[in-house]
Amino acid sequence: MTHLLYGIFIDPFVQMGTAPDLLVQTLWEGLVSGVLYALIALGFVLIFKASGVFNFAQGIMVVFSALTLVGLNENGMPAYLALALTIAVMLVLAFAVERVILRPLVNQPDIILFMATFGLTYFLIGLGELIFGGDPKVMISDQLQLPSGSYRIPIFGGYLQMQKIDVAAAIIASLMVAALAVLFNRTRIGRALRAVADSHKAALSVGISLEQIWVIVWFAAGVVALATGIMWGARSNVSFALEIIALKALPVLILGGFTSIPGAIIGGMIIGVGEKIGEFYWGPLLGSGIESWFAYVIALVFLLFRPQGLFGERIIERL
Amino acid sequence: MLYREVGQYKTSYGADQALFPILQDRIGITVILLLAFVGVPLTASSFTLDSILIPVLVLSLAATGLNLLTGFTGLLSLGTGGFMGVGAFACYKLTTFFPNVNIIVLILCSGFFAAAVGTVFGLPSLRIKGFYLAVATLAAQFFLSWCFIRIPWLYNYNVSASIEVPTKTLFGVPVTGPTASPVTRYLIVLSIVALLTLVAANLVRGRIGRTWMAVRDMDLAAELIGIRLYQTKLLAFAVSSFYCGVAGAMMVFLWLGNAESESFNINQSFLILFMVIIGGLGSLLGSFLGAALIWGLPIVLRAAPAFFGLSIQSATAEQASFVIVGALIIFFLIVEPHGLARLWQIGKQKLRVWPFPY
Amino acid sequence: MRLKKLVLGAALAGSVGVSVLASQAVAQDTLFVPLFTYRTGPFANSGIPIANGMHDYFNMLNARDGGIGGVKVVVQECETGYKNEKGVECYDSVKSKNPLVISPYSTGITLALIPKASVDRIPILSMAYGLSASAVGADFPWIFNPPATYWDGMSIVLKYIAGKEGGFGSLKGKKIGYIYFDGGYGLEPIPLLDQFAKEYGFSVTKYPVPPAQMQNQSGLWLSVRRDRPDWMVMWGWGAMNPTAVQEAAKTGYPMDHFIGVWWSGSDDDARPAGAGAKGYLSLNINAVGAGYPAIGDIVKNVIDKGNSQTPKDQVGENFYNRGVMNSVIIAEAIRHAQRITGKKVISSADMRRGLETLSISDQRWKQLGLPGFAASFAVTCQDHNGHHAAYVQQWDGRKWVKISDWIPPMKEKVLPLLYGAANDYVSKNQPWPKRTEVCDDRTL
Amino acid sequence: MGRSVGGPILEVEGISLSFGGVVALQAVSLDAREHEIRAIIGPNGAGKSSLLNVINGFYHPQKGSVSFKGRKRRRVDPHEVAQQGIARTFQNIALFRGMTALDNLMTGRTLKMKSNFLHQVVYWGAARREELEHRAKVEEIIDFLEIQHIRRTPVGQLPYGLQKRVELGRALAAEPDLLLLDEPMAGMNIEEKQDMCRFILDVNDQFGTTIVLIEHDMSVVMDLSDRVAVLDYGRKIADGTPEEVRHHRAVIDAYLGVAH
Repeated sequence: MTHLLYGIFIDPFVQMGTAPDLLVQTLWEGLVSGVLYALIALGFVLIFKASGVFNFAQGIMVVFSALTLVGLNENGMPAYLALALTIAVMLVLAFAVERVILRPLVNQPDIILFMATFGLTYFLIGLGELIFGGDPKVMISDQLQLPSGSYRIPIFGGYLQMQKIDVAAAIIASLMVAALAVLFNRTRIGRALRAVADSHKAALSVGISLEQIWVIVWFAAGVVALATGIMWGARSNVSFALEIIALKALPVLILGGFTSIPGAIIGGMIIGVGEKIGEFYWGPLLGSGIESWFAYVIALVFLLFRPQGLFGERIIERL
Repeated sequence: MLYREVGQYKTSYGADQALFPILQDRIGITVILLLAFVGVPLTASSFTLDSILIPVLVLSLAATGLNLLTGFTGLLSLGTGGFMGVGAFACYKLTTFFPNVNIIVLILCSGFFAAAVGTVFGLPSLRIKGFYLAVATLAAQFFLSWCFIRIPWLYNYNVSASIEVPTKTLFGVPVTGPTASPVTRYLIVLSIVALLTLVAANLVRGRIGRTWMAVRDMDLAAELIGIRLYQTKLLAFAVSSFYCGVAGAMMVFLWLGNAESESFNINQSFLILFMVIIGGLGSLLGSFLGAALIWGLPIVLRAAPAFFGLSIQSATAEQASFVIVGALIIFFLIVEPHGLARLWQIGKQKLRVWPFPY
Repeated sequence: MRLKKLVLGAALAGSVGVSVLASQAVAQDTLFVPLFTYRTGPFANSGIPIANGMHDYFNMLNARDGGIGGVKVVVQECETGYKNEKGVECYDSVKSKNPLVISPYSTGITLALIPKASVDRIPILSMAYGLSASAVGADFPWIFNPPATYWDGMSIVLKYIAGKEGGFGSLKGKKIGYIYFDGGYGLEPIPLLDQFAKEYGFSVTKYPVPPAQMQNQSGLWLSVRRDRPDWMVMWGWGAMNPTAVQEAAKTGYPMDHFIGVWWSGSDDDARPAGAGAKGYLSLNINAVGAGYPAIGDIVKNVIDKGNSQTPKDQVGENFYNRGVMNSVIIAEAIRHAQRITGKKVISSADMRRGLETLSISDQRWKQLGLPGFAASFAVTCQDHNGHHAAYVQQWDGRKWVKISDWIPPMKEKVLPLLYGAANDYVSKNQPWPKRTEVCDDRTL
Repeated sequence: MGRSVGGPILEVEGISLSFGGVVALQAVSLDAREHEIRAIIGPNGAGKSSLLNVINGFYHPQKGSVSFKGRKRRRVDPHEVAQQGIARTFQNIALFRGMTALDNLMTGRTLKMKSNFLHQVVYWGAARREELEHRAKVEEIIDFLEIQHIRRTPVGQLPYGLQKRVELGRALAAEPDLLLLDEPMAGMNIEEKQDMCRFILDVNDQFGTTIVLIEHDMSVVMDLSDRVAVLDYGRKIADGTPEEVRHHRAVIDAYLGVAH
């Protein structure tokens, strides 16, 4: 018993104190995976904000876009051309989704649209495997001039190992967030998006075509997915197993709220760091592998105290 | 003109509130039950039983469970797989503790363990709604499947970390384990499913069902009418999880004969959710139709090429079936967002006025 | 409205379709060998080359020799996606068509099928995977898992490590990390590992990888960096393998102290890590490379004729050859059965006898056009595994290189565990069918 | 009117309610006597609905108390209030849209149903008997409100006027002692209004139910109600018989919007 208590309340902090370099490393790893979760969550948020659709397919869009990129390159297309073409593919996908799924299902209850994106998920899984085969692909990091190798920074007598690709991921993520922030707050489209977010009727009355908005957000989400796919693909490789990890974006959404871009980012950080710290310092107590559910429990506990998330709008019930 | 209730007058509220007020429906259900209990066992091949009928029935029960929660009470849950797992492992432990108790009793009892766990994970529903709740139930899903592997006691410390179904007999006839004939297992599954479906039907047409639906349609108004939200929601979670638990137990003991943590992973939860929504939220019939479609479709698709004499790589067929299932889900949602059950209603409506268009 | 009619129609058609299912019979004068494969899903990277190897070898036999003993081999793949339900469904769909032997290619599916097959009297060949205990022929007459069990594998790994450290004596105080797929497959070796740890005084740290975390191991490898194990042993599969190798490379773990079981040694496992993977070790039970006459025949008769899904450059890769080996064992067992029974078209019962008397000498490997392809091996009525040797290979950055001799397992340690486990299994699954099948005289 | 107005059944004393900074009600007191029809009027945002929400426990006031049938209460949950015999309808209809009119009314009787879970499961014996009894009661109300023809229609598909009627039915199904009606005639045409008036009077007459109603249509209020209370900016500015109120200075100001 005392041993357990020690393991829970004392030992981890002793470890943090005695090996601060590992603590820093853990935080760094947490931040990096947090960034990737955040990127996936960002895709969710964009679409949810503008079309109220809980897009379950975001995860598979990550895999699909990355597969397309690598697949095109494998068939002898220069990397950057492939990249451009993949972006084009995501645009086509956005149009298709708007045309085939959203438009016929407009004004349906959320859960129906949610299910529709499930259908989309199945469809993309099948299509991806049909075209590119089920075998995992190696991300074409070099052709894309993504940095490889790592920085090794001595700290606290130990060292901090930073993969260059992870640093790149962090930078690219922040750039994308910045870009999206500008898109949302500075441009006409952005105002339109927010109008739609507030109320579809309002948007229409301002004379904005919903269809355009949807295409735009789905395209944006597609690009975000591509970026995520490239980053994660470069860390391990591009395979359909990635799709499962995409679920980790859900607790991020809970923390950040479904409609807040900064929420997605900060939520991602909290989840990423939280689960890494949890696994690293408390995992061994429970026989490890708690990373698979720890994030959800963090989110769950958090929910009980703040049902609307970090930045989500306050819910006021009225009659 | 065959199918119509004209001329069938209800002389008492009792008659009016019967499960099947219309004569043709009563006849229909009788025929179906006769076929299921007598016709099928006599004719069906072991493949049809083992790979189509038993799975569809088991999954239908799970879908019914989820439907009670999501369709009738309006609480979206993604933890179905986990709750099925609880039922399965509970049943396994029960068989080791009470080796001599009738296995069917144990299967039903294991539902209560699932109900208990489900209620605990239902507690957040008191504070949160909609997708937030859905994600919260994911915590249940992942935590449970982690428990199923990390707590060896649950699988009696088998090195394989999986549960093997022992052979249990009933009146000398083996009903579980490899020696049990598909027909026996099918009949037991069918009986349990039929029984529990009747129970579900009774619940949803009575007071409890109405309070559930009231909470679903407008929880605040329900509260002002005097319905206790907390109790109602938790009851829904308990009953729903009970059904899922029994389904899980049957899945292992009467269908697969073996299971490990992965058998109850997140995809299981999603699969059941498909069935409920494609079948029709808030419709018991829908749960069955949905299960039949979602489970049957890939099998048909896999068999189709060979049936038409084409030779297609099994992998390709699998991938194609993914594409088609995905497309069909979208297609169905567009054609009839209220699911197959509504289509059935429409079909009946047509039948009612047949041969006239209106 | 029209749409809705259409849908009603479709639903109807579907239900009709189902009824015509299990009606695809297999011609009677053939040898029916179903292959459970997975070219889809998160384990496809391991599944595809194996499936290709298995398939191509049989096609080659049909094309080159017109089958086995003059009888065509009918190969039918069934896609399991590594899912247990799918595996069971595949089994149900083939069991009525007199399949000679089932190769589940998944420990989970194998576990699900062991009881069924023992009742349906269909042999199961789980080549170096599945339930180690099923090697006990007295209890599992229908299950075969040559050439070595996971426990043999673990003992070989430890033997190799001990060799590098200067004998088992010097393992004392060493720290060995065990990273494994968090499922039956990865959990199985643990009893043996713990036992050795007790005996030789080294410590074991376990790093389970949950299926959902296969590609998210950075946290785990941080722990490795903290715990500084002297050796890392891996029981990985699917997408877990390449990720582990990459993370190990990132953490700067000495790759020549990181050794995987024979299922963690695919070319696709090492390749993604690029130069970082250089030095990574893994066990192997079959030779790599395309430089064998038989494989030449495959290329000539199957691949060049376009009757294969295999990209030519993947012929001879480790898992491709693994698949070939699987088919060779089946083919040889069929020949044995044909010889014992004198029949050309054999039944699954005959096949079981064939498997039980199976032995492939170095001489025979040579005759098969695969000299030195695998250790000479034999299974017996009592021992359905044989506990044969494996060797250690190393990734040189481009391909696998054999760096050790064939290392025999420590049978004396493995067997007690094995019989214990078999008894445990049988006692937990009472009533377990008693063996009635008689043992054939090998000299036939 | 041939009914005897009794002593006060509902007493609201010094209720103050505010959300964050926004003050909704300020020291509002009013009472309702048994069998009387009590109206609350006032411009939009005067706090009428908030007052009803306080009375049936949906909002919890910072100050003041509500006593019903002599039982004083400070903070209660809505379902307790319902148990004490207070039912209500809502400004913007709060029916269970997915359920049929019949089921909506049956739901209104939830509190009166006692059969336990097991009986429900078998739907036999107690549960079944109960269902039928209550069905009979509900049918009475259905006849009373003349909505037989829409029994089996999901209320979501009903026109506005009928929905209002079903909602009244749901409230009546609970056989309340006090009935709170929040703008029962909003958005109705003349005929519908006349029907609704008739129903309200009959309810009050036949069942002797006390009624507190919020209404904008002055003529309706003046005809129906025994006493009228006037709210403005969360304060009660007048209270009395329709006659008194009609000539009350502050009321006229409030409605003509004279600056205070």
